Amino acid sequence: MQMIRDYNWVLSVGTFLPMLGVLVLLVTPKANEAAIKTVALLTSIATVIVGVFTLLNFNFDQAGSMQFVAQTDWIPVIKSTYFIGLDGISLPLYLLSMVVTLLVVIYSLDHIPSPGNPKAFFVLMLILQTGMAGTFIAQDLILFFVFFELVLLPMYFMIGVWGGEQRQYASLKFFLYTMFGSALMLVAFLAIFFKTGAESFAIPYLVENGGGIAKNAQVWIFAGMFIGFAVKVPMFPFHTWLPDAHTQAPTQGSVILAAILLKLGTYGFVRIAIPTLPDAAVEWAPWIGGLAVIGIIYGAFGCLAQTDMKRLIAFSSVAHMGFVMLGISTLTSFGVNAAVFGMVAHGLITGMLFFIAGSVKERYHTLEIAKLGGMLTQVPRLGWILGLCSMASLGLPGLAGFWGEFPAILSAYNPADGLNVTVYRTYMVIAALGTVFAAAYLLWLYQRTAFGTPKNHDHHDLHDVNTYEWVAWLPLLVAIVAFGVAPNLLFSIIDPAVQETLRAFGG
Amino acid sequence: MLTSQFLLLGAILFCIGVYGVIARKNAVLVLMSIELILNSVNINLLAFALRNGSADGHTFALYIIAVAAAEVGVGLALVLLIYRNRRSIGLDELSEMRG
Amino acid sequence: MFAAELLVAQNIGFAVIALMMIVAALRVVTTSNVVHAALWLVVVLGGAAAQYILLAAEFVAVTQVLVYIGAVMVLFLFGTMLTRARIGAERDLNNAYWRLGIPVAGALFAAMAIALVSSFGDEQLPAEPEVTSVQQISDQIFGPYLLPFWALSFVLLAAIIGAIVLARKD
Amino acid sequence: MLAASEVLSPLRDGWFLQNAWLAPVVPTIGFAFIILFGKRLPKKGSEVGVISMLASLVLASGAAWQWIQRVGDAGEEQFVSPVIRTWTWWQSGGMEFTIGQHIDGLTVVVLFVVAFISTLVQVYSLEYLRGDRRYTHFFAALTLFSAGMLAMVIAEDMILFLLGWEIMGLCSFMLIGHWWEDGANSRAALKAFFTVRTGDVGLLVGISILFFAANEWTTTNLGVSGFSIRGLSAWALSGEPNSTVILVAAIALFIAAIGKSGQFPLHTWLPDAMAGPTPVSSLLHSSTMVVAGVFLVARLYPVFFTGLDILGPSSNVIMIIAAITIVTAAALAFVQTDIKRVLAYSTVSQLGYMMLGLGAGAWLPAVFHIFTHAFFKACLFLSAGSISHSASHHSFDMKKDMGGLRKHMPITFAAWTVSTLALCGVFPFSGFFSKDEIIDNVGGNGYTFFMVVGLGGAFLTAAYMTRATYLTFFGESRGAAAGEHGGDEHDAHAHDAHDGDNATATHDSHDTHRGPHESGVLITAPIAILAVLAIFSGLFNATPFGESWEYMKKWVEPRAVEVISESHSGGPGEAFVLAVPNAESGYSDSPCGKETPKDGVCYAPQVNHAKFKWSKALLSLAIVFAGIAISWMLSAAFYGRRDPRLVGLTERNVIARTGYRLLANKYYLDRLYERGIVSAIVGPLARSAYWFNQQVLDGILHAVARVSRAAAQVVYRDIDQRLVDGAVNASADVTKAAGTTVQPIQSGRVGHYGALLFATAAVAALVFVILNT
Repeated sequence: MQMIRDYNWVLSVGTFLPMLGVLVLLVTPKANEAAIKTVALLTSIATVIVGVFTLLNFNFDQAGSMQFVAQTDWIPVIKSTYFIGLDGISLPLYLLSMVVTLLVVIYSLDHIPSPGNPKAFFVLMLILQTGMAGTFIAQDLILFFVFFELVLLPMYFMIGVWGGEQRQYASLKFFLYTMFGSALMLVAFLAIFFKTGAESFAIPYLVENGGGIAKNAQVWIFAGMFIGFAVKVPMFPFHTWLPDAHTQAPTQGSVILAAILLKLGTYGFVRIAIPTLPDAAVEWAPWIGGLAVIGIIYGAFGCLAQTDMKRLIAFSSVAHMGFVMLGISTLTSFGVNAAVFGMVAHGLITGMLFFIAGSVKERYHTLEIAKLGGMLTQVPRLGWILGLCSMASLGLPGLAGFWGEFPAILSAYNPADGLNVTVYRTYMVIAALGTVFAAAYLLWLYQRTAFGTPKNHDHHDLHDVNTYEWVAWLPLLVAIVAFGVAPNLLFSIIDPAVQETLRAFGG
Repeated sequence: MLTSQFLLLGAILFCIGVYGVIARKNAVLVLMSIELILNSVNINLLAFALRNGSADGHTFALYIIAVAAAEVGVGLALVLLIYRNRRSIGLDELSEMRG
Repeated sequence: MFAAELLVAQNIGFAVIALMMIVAALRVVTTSNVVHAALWLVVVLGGAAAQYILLAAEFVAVTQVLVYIGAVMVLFLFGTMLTRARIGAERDLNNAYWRLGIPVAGALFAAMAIALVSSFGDEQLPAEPEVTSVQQISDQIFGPYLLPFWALSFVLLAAIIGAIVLARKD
Repeated sequence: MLAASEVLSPLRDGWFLQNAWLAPVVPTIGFAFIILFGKRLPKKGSEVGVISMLASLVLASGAAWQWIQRVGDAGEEQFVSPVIRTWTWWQSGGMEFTIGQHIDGLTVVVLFVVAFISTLVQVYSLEYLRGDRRYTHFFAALTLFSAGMLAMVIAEDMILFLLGWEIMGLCSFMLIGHWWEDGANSRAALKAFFTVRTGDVGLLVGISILFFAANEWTTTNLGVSGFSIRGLSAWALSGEPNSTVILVAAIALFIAAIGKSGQFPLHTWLPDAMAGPTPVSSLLHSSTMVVAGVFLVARLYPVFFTGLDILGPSSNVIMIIAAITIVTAAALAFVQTDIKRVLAYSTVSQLGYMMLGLGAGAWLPAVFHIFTHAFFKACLFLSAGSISHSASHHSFDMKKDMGGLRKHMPITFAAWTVSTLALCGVFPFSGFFSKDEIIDNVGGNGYTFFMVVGLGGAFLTAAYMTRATYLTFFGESRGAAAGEHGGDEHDAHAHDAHDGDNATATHDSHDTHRGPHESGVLITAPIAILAVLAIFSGLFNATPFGESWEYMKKWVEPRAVEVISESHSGGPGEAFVLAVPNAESGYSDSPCGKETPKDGVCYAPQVNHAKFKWSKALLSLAIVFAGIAISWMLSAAFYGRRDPRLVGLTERNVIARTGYRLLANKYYLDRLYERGIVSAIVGPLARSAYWFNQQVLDGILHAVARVSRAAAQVVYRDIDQRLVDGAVNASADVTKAAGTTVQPIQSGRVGHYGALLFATAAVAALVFVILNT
């Protein structure tokens, strides 16, 4: 795959700009909240501007090849280089991370969760931004790992400090789960490094030479990566950290978690695990598919059992990421396209749902579905937005969710060569049933929260969606509709890159 | 003398230390186990230093001793603080995490 | 000839000390009395120092004795005194799930043992090890490893301050 | 014999045909407009809805007109190529997939019907829902629904089809649950959406199968993707497809059709859907949306034709399901006291007729029945709404609140009678021409048994409609119809009362003071128009009057001829010529029946039309009249004179009692679903819970929802929280992991996680030691 190296400073700038903001924040006095908020806002806006610049200079005819590539020595001792680049798969996620951070910052301007301390909050958020953006552009395993882990700590503190009642439990669980995964992932990285002759950690190099590794070795290495990424995704049965983390995290944390962090895992599969270890991927694919399908049904059941709105949304993530993983497990460009689209769509939709959950909590002081109700009469706009997002989330055609869901099901009908067709067709039918359950639990949620008569008569001070929320939400809502109506906006970028990635499987 | 004999000794000490970290409840004892681990590492370093005939190993051994000292200092200070707050240094009582 | 005997002596010495260390270490992690554990730890550390001498690292050995047995152990004992009113045996020093440690440690040891044996086998250490002089070490420290040295100094500084801050009564 | 040049001669297609795709777009914009600014507009957004519907009605009519011209150009034998325009929509794996319009006879008919009825219903709603608390949202949803239906109708590819299909489901959900304060309504809405969605699994699966089966063939031969309806039709008739694959695909799609068109056994949601406002019932649940399933079969007819071996010697699944539906639904209509439910069941059974026609190879009569049925059934529903609006104080209960209304509301009565006669299939009303044609052709294609079923259905239809008519308009006035107050207390549809009450209190009150009276012009005008069409729309394909009257056959039915090459007039990138393997110029007339076309491709299978005979027609007319007469006498005796021999028969006579019980419980179908599924999953618990559940409203949704929720509880509580989570914790707790999962969670011990990390490290180390040695 040939690389385009012009404008190769732009990615570094875009990634590390938030760090500059962090430095500025560190010197701003803690008392001066206005200044802090301004700095954070300006930083994220600047980041997004750089992102837009990247988008404008992105060569869409060459979406399949790495662009803005920069490569310099970093840690010569272990032959790890600072090697970054962007292609059609990374671009949407890279931009999504920037935009979501901006929107979250805007939302936080008047929603600082207790116990306050906006300075630390924004600092963590910006660090998080750097980590996320970096993960999506890293083309060197060590670099990838560094960014991947960099994301961990801020989120840990965000949950642990600004979280709900059981925050310590949730944050520690999240942290240790992910550490556990990362440990194996790192081992796997080292293994593949040595197995390919200890030449380089550069992903393109490993893609070239990874196929040469003996099959059983590949399978073991893939196992390491699989656990590392699967925990992050999260795939059944590594998902139990997710509901706790989501439920306990502050709204902003949940949004970033759902919109970006979960994508790190799936992105890892698409970018690293599958292209570098094709044989192992073929071995593992049926199992991944199976777990994905279990996740779909299982997540749906989890949702149906919930009494807490936020926890329900968290479980729905398990189901949706199941669709993404099902698409990936087919190892066909159809499926992986669907998966990448699904990542973006899920990021928009579920992020939006968590925003709504946060605002509901702020207004009703509870997320118990039983205690909610009649939102449409009390806060009609919020209610309608919730309706739109539920519809998008259950995969209504014409909204973004559909394009991640339907092609994934479609692709499961005939997976790549070497995969058992019967198994995958079974998966397809089960996944299709999963859409019914999705409809069930989302409409059920909607019916009980939005319809009916208000159950709470104590607060009459309920205000509908306010300006900050509008500003923070409109982009997401617009994107949900836009990508739903004109999916090619994304597919045309993703598709070439995906085909490039899957060359080992003949597209 | 064999290289491996020292390395194995290191390994044994290391594993005993690990066992201690896992099994012990009392914070001070956990710290001691960590000391065991550190020492096992030192033995390895010095064995390699002798094997390769270089002084790097010694240097690192010294560094490790110093770090260990610092670690024990801070660790015990923490233990004291916790004890003061909770009248107990059982690590499980420290756990906030009731599933 | 003489070297051979020396080697024999060394081997015997190693075996004895190693055995002693292992027993002591086991006691450290099994004894039901914190103070005893500390004292057993002294044995282990001393043994380690002896091993260092066998490994021709006098300076490190001396430092080990000074720092560990001199300072660290005292710290430990103080810690014990300050946190535990009564000295003596007590139960539930172990977690409910202490058994889990055994398989884990065992597996870990198995892995390392296999790796070590397979990679080093019966490779001999140099029979006539020349003792590393303090000067060599200092050249190392203040030469290539100066940066870590600084870092370390900061760590110590931070540790001291931290310890003071944490341990203050108010 | 036409020469290739003539085949290639471009057919006329004016602006309307080219831009028929605007028909769904305009209402979509209207919908957005209503949602955004509706509340601020003088008429609360209703005007936007009506205007946008009028616009698409104009577009549809124009398209219809120009299509007729196009057919006129094509002469007798030439295949009238559909007007197709496509734009790239999405791409994957290097393949590009298009969105676009596919305008042919079928499209034009349904397009016109949908636009027409939507417009009338919106006008009707102006009055019917005046002052409703969600007036604006109602019109928004109604407009969006029309947009979805129109989009589905003009769809060029299955994805757009699916899009329209799902949007309709959504709007149906919103509209059934329009008065969602009442829990029953939102439950009915959920039930409807959920049942249909269950069927949609079939649609998803079917589309997937067809795509992968056909894509290669279509791309090489026609240059279109495997989603394209045109491509699929040609592929299905090309002799290419593997019979099993296409069979499975056809059945999967048919399941979707069953769900949407309320065919047995998924029909249970449709009667409950009557919880929605009457205009909704008349638009979605009688004339348009529920037809979508039938439309799906008609649209992809070649697929079903080949897949299910239609016209083959044996009966196929479509016919069987349809036959069961006709009879069971018609029988159910007898025991209803709610006028809208009577109509709902009659809709189900009429949809059964359409399916029967399609299944038996009577494509044109079925489509024609869609056409006529839309008019008279919409008319019937609107009349029922008019009654409840102005006479029966918002009640739909025929026994309690109606009777003797013919004096009070002449227009409604006239319209109702006309449409009833049309529905019963009395000559010369429209129903006769379509329904009788279906029965006739079913027989003509050799399926005698199903013809008999059809006739039986006709008898039942006549009977239950007569009963409903008698109860409503004849006999003495009862309840609210007699001017009594407070029809609400015993009102099956309290929400209709809602709307009236907090709607126009004044209007409402003078209602009850003046007793029953005729409705306002905004209500009666649409009814009248529809009634007129109910009489005359049959003339569009009046087989009895000879060939010259068979307009539909000429305009709508795709000609089963082999197309060697066609030039496509039309928009961007439309002009294509098919490259068929051994296409030599010249025109061969191989019947596009079962065997592979020799030279070209076929877009439509060869179906044959039964010759009309007055003898057969008279037979069925006699049956219908018998039904009317018997039912009339029984009704008069039973409801009018309270004849002692009949009253209480169901208590005295065992057969009558059991039969009545069976019907009153809808054949215990819902309970069967629940019990079956429940016992499958949570067994005795749910069985005991639902043992005495005899109210008919409980449906499959509740079953599945409750069951899977119960299952979910178990899964979540025991497996997720204890087993999986527990496994993590118990791995840190070997002694207890063996123990029961009833243990409280032990998580959070630092040691656990330390152990985890070290253990992982150990395992990993071992693995790589093993790898490296």
